[in-house]
Amino acid sequence: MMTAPPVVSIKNLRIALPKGAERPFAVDGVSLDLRPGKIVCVVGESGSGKSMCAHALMGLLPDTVDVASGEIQFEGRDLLKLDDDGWRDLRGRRLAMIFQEPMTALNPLMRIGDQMAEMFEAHDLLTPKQRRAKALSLAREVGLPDPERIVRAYPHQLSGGQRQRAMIAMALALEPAVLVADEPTTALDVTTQAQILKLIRNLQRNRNMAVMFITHDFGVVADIADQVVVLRHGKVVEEGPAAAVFTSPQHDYTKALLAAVPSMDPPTRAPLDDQLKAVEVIGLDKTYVTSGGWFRDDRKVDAAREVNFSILKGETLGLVGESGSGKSSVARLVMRLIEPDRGTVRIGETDLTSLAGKALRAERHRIQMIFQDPFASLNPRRKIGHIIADGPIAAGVAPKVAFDRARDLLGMVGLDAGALDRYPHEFSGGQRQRVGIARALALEPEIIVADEAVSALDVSVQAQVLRLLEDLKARLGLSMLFITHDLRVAAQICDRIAVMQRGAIVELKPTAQLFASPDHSYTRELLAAVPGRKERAPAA
Amino acid sequence: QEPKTGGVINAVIQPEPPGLMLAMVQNGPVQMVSGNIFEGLLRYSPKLEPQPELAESWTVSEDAKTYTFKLKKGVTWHDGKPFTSADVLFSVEMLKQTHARARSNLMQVDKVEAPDDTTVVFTLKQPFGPFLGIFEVGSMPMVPKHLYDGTDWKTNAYNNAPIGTGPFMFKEWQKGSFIRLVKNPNYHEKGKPYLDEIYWQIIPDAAARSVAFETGKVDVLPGGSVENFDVPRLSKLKDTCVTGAGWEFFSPLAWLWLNNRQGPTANKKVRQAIMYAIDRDFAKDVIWNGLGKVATGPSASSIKFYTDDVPKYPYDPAKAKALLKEAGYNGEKVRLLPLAYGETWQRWGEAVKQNLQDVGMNIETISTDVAGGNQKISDWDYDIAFTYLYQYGDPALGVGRNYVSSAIAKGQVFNNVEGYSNPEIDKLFADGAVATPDSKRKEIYEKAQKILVEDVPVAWQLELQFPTITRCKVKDLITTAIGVNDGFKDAWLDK
Amino acid sequence: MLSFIAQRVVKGVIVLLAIVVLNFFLIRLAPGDPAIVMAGEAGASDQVFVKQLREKFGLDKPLPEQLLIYVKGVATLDLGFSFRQQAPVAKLIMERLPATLLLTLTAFAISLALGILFGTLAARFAGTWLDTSVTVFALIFYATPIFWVALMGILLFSVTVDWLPSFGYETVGGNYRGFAHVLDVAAHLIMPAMTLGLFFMATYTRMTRASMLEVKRLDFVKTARAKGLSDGVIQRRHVLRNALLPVVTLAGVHSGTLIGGAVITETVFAWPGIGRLMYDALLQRDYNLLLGVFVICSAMVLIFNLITDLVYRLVDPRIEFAA
Amino acid sequence: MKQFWTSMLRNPSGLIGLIILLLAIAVAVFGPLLFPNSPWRMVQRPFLPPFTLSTVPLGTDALGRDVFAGLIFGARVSLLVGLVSTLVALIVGVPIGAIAGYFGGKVDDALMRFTEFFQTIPSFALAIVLVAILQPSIYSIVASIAVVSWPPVARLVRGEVLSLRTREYVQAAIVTGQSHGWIIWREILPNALSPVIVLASLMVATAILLESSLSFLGLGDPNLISWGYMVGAGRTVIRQAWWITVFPGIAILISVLGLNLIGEGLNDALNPRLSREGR
Ligand SMILES: Nc1ncnc2c1ncn2[C@@H]1O[C@H](COP(=O)(O)OP(=O)(O)OP(=O)(O)O)[C@@H](O)[C@H]1O
Ligand SMILES: Nc1ncnc2c1ncn2[C@@H]1O[C@H](COP(=O)(O)OP(=O)(O)OP(=O)(O)O)[C@@H](O)[C@H]1O
Ligand SMILES: [Mg+2]
Ligand SMILES: [Mg+2]
Repeated sequence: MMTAPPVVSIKNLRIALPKGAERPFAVDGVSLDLRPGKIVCVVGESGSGKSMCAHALMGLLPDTVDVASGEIQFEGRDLLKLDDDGWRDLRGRRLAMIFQEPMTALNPLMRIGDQMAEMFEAHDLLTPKQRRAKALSLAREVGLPDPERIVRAYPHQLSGGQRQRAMIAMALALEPAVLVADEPTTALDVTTQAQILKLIRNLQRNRNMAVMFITHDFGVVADIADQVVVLRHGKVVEEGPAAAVFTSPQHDYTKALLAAVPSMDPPTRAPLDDQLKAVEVIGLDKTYVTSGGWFRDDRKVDAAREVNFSILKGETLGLVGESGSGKSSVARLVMRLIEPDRGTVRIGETDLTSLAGKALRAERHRIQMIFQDPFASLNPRRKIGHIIADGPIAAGVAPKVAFDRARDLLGMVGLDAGALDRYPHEFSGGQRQRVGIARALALEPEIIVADEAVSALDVSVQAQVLRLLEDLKARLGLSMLFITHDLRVAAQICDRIAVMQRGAIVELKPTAQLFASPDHSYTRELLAAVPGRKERAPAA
Repeated sequence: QEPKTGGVINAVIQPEPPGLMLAMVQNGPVQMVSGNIFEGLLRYSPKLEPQPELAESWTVSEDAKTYTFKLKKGVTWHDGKPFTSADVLFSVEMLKQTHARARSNLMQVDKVEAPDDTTVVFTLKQPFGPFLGIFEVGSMPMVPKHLYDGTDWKTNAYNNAPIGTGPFMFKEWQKGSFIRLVKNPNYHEKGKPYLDEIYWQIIPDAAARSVAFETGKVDVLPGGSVENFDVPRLSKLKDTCVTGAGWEFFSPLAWLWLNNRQGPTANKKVRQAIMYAIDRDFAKDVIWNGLGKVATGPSASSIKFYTDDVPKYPYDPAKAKALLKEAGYNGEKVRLLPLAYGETWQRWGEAVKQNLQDVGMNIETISTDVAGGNQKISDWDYDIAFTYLYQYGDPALGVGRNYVSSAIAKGQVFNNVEGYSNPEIDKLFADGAVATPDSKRKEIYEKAQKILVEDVPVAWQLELQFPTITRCKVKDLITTAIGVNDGFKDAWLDK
Repeated sequence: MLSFIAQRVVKGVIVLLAIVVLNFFLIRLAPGDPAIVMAGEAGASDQVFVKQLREKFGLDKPLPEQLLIYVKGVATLDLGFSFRQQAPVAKLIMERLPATLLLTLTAFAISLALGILFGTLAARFAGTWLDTSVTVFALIFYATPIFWVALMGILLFSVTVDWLPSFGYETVGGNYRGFAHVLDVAAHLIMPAMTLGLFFMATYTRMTRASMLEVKRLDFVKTARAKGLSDGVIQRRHVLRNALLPVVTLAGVHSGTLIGGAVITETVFAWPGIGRLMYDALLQRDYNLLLGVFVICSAMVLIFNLITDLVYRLVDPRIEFAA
Repeated sequence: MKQFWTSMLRNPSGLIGLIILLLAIAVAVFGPLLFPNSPWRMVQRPFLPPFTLSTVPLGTDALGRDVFAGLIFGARVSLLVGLVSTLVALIVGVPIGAIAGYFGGKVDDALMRFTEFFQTIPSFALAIVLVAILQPSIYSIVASIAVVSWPPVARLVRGEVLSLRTREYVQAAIVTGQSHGWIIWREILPNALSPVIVLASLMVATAILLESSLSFLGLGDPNLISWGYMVGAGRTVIRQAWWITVFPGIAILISVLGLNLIGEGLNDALNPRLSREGR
């Protein structure tokens, strides 16, 4: 196939950050071309400048940053020299964009159809009636169910996937030459993500659009990219056709990134059958009831239905399932952060569900938790030392002893002792997650519950933390309930995996067995939706 | 000058009257408005001489115990029914139950009879010197028997649209806004009244009231409707006339109740010290803008049998200090209760407090609203409290009640609140009320005044004057001893 | 929607009942006795007379019995009888209510309209001199006591230039009819409504400004810009509408303060509303009237709140009337 | 903390507000030392215009009292009422809000009904009645201002706590076995503080205004001079003696303005997210 001339050609783009930012340029000398009918994937860690490139191309850079140099050629002119009217004319009509968060990218007070029709209105096209008709046909084209109803609905009445479809419909309304998609699937479930990726791919092919697709997920890259551009600290470190980048990455950074992507092949694990049960969960039920007030029906969500499982000493049980399936709820039930409607949680011989108040507090140290968000899980106003030592002190350990132990723990998770007197904001995400692990270990628990403990981290950091967890678990003989929506991660760390759907565990098997021969259709669906499965990243 | 007929007057009324049925409520504003609607048997000249109103003439028997009134003929109520002696008898009965002052005034009356439609005879239990002084409209308004007899007075519909015999008839009351009265075309004095309408404007804020006058929105500011500080400025406006007349019957006298029962003020020396400590000329000149007079004793100078031949208490802080020392006062807390009647009174309270502090008294001001203050006074729960009272022309009506021991009773804000008790004074006032002739009364009352001023049961301050401010085109507004309260029947507009 | 209103009404009634009980005891705790106040005004008083009055008012009965009688009355929409004013409380209040409603609603409209206008301007030009001056302008009215602004207004507009009447609701004796009457009332309304409105304007200005800046950062505004919409449309349709939601909520909460603020405004401008009626009633210990005013004011607040909630729900589709 | 001060000081409105507040506090604390005489003392002839005599630079009032001395002593009362009533309102409102937000459910429901109840009664009217009932004194004024101003605090704190309660670090504190009191006190409140501080600065301003309004209606403490009292006392003579009301009026205006500017500054410094993007 002949390479067509580029529609957009970014040359030597350099975007300056305001004074005091972590580095002087958000984007530093980036050049890349977008060609009709091709998808260029821009990948890189968080903060590497991916979004800045995209926003520069749309003329939507925040006021606080400036383009220092470079040009963006589009249809024979330099976009960076456009005035406001020039931009307004191009945006939407020739250049369109899809954002990461389908929840917030739509105006909550406007009907979907009206927001679609605005696309035409902005460029003075068609009559209001025609616009509405067009909105309807667009809704149909992106595969929204029951389009007549959907165009009259408000954003909150749609699911995340539906909203993202609506966004895509909007972006495509005026048949733009270029589509910019900034992590359009990151907020979605694997299954939904797979559908949206397919939709974008199809539409782009039919219309011969040039697409700039931003993601940090190599699986996604593997699925859809024609061209790959790898960014690091605002600079392009590697660029080339997708196949080439995957099979023979040139730059060390790219190699490291690829290496950090967990494989879908579970490693072989020694069986643990002869161990005692560390945790036993029997018949847990939990229904959330949102009170509707006196004259209204209550809203009910079954977050856990007849959940049964047990974890052996030294075992890691994975809990997977799509968003909203009840994983976190089960974790909280096990932790007694919320009260079950029915059922028992037993730790060793102790029935945790029968305890309350002081007695419960006294037993809590036996089961500890690692949280998802490294930012939200540490109190911003307490020093690391306190964050780690508070638990033991509350349990009656002398402060001095507790702080000494905190220092040891920091060493154990790979942080130096100076961290004790610092505040959380002085640490990176990966480091904070280590602090969170140290806090959980401080109470010398028997079991650790990790709820999406690595989901918020970049792949490279994620790999380190996973290694750390494995290592600690082995050294301290812990059991672990590991919750994730990422099957690749689950494959690497879990002895057994439980699959949840709508509050119920539909399948529970040793990891290798689950991947090799899934029984339940939902499990199969999940496995199929994991991005980058076909191409299979060459990794460890 | 010949009166001219026609025209509308806008006057200020403050505060808004709670009702207009004079027989049921009698505070200042009610009297002011209803004095146009209702009438009494008599009026009083500025010299406090009785003059005919509903009664054409009257005679007093030899033994001074029988008073016979001849009623005016052809007087009708606003609804056209004739006014007769039956109405008078009914009014007396009703007022005894609804009108506290009338009730005590009528205590002396043995029986009232009506030999015919136009004659009423009052028979007293014993002679009562000031008896002819209780018949003005505020003290004894005439009530229409045919509308009130046999009804529940307090819920009678006519309370809200009163019917009287007066020169003006009630027309409209927009609560919070204005009260409108219109000319009574069938008024019993031919040719009167001259005015077509009166609007009583309700303006709650003192500053707003003076602005209303200044901008020509109202023509009459009855006494007390603007703060004293504003009087000099308003009087200087062009086309503005000011008069202090029309208060002779009331002769308001201001003093400080001193609690004679307990605390430092129970000591006569302390009470005298208080008299010396207070700069009353300052109060008159600065706080009352030079209006009024420094009081010399329990009686205002316009009241019958007044004398200034009494001990004097000039402003003398040194003497006050000495007296306090003698009395053994050493800094006990003394509670001062000012009167919550507006800025002037508040300033006055502050000045008195400062005066007393200057001689070494430890004063704490207790602030309350009118209701709270009245409660404290009536519970005798105060040390020093401001008040001012009307004197009603005769020591037997307005003076004695404040000092005789028979008038000590908890639960009231007037009469002998201070708890002063002196058998000699009790006897003097008892004798004075029934003595005849006037020369004898004079002797008795002068003696009483001397004793009282020596004892200082209360600290007399000022004879107050409440100037009435009008546009000069308003003529003959004030012709009697109760001034604006006697209705606008003589008033006319010089256009 | 109907069931939503019904639910709110029931809740409101309970709150009102609680208010009645609380205020009943609160007011009775106050020193001062209406019988003595009235007796005092009669120019003399003796105990027999005061006792008569107390009996007449029902003040001689034990407190719980008085409360019971009152609550029973309120339940049948009978707010009792004001002995001082010789009229049913409900009637007295109804005479004054329209004036207060006119005043507060106008003030409310003024404050909201100006506040949103200025807030929008300030947000649009945030960081510039215009933003600063608008904010300071609004703040000055907020920082100046209401009575002070009122006095200055009277001095300036009534005394110095004589453009506007300084007191009252209409020209007494003016006998205006039809449109002339409306104009007359409007002329009287301007100053009180402005005084009250300007005070509350500052809050809305700041709220609108902050909210606009907050909304501007949201993703959907970026979406709107990516569509190529003009700035004006984005501001109006996307930013302002969303930014107004918290302002609406605030406005509902504010209604209580607004009605309270009317006490002073009504006093200074002789506006015949219930704020003043309340103050007079308090001074005279006219218990029934005072309680009645409290109940009505609280009911007004509840109604204001309900209306803002309804408006909120109409504007914001995310909140539904029924599940 | 240091960061907070630098951002506060770099913020023009916060800086101006801070300067005003410090000045006012300095006047309130040290002013009376320079004026040993009581501000109630009648020192000169009444209605002396300002700038005529150097001993009474701002003139005298209706009784010949020094307006300047009144202003100085008034600062003490006005600020005291503002600060103390805000403090009391915080002491009442913060625990109620924190408990309601933290425990949720029935506790929350009951406490919020209670709060709503206080918000339903028109606040100024309630304040008037309370002062009248308790008899005007500095205590009753502080108490009634506090009574009408705590509900917004409770609501704000509840809202903050409600959202903080679900933060992961709070859950972490729960699972490490810490007590409720400790969690509220150590983990939640410090993080809920910044909006409360902003609100508090505005409440001080509102309280000063409320006090002045009460004084205006004659419901001030009769033994203490305050700015509101001065304005109220001078308003009837505003036509012939403007200075009696104008100076205390300006004092109120400036302090309330200053406190509002501080609020604005605090808001910017404590919630930098909002102010950063001034577009
Ligand atoms: N509005 C802004 N003002 C100042 N700096 C910003 C702004 N937005 C982003 N930055 C900085 O610019 C750099 C690049 O950010 P950008 O959003 O392009 O990263 P990204 O690669 O999209 O990251 P992510 O995967 O987290 O979305 C980062 O260092 C970031 O801190
Ligand atoms: N406190 C709550 N009140 C009411 N409903 C809730 C509450 N918490 C969770 N839910 C609902 O319960 C269901 C299960 O939620 P849960 O957080 O356990 O899912 P999850 O599997 O952890 O999802 P995710 O992958 O998005 O974290 C969801 O539908 C959610 O909306
Ligand atoms: Mg990004
Ligand atoms: Mg979850």
